[in-house]
Amino acid sequence: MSIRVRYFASLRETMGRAEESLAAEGLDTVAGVWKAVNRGLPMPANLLCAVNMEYARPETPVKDGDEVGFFPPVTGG
Amino acid sequence: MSIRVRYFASLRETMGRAEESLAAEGLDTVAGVWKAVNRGLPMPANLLCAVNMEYARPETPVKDGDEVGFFPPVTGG
Amino acid sequence: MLLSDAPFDPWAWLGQFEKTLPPGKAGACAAFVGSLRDFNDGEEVQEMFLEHYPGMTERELEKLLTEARRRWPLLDARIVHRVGRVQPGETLVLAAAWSTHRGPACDACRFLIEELKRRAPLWKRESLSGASQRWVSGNSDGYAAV
Amino acid sequence: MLLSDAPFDPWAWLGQFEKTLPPGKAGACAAFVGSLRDFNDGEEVQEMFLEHYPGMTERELEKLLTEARRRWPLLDARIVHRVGRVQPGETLVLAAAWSTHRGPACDACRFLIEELKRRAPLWKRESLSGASQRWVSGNSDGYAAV
Repeated sequence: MSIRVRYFASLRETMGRAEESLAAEGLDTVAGVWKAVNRGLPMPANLLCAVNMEYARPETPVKDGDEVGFFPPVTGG
Repeated sequence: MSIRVRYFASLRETMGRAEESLAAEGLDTVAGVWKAVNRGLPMPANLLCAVNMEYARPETPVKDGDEVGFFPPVTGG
Repeated sequence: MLLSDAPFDPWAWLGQFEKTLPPGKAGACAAFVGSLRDFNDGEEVQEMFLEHYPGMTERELEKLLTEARRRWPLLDARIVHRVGRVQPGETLVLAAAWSTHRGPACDACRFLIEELKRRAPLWKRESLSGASQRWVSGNSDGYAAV
Repeated sequence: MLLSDAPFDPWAWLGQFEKTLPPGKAGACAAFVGSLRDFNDGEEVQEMFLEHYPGMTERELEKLLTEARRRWPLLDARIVHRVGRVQPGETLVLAAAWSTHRGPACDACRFLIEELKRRAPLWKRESLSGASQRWVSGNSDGYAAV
């Protein structure tokens, strides 16, 4: 198992990819997932995140098999 | 010339007529018109009135040739 | 502003009307549609008669539209109101406002329906079961009270 | 809740949908329609791409509808949102609420569009003249701020 990480909109373009898969070892929160794919950098303050398609926060726990989504402020409607 | 007086909705039913014509002599306000057709009684507080199809008040002046409308609170929409 | 003594389909009316607006300009449209319910205050309503003051009703509705256009940056605003005999399920009133952004469209549409109910000379008489009739009382305290 | 990757006529959609509601029950319907303008922030918009988070977007829109139905006495409430490539003049979003009375219908409709803009995972990218593109920023502070 692993953690599926997804990026949307301008963040997807910045990351240069729409998703990736991470080994879950050592990852316990959303912020930890972000750091693992961004060379230890903290999450930008205005970045939004979701765990298993529910809005989450940097400190929300993650576990093996979860899907974590990162995206900029939403602009629908 | 004269003053045309019109009644609407429940007031029209109460008055038993939709309109009538009054000689303008001695009539100087909307309230005076009301009294002239109602045996000297004052206008009920919640009655609405219009002069020449513009909302008016009991003290609004009237003159020969005017149309005065009386009606209950409106219930459109 | 339009008074209609025949049934009209508010959604078809809006679809047709929008074709007359320049395309790509109105980012927002807010619409309100009021219809005759078959019950009111615990009684079954079989029919409604909508009385109006020909001439003054049109004038008051036009004033509302002018006031809304002055108060908000609207591309357009319209009111259609039924008069005469109305059957349950039929549309009584349509109010709509178009603007570049949603705020003015929504606020103006609400203004139109609240102020119409407060000011427009229209009166509803319900026909209930057993041939009894009653004039509807009470309406709106206006947009300021919303 | 419906996500549509093809153009749709919001007024025709409302007319069709209302046929599925019991007639004579909804005294009030409030609807909001947002459309793509051909200009934004001083620039000509040639096309828009609406990105979404498949699965989560649907879920968030359903949550909004559930919340509106819990908060107001509604007969029904619906949202239709475009996704993918959209041309100027086409509908981006439709939100509508039906109730016995106008207050709940109007308030719930406003709630739906404001909270949709605040919460639903959707992102707009504009194609401007000269093949340049930009992601739209800023949206709504939600219904509580209205």
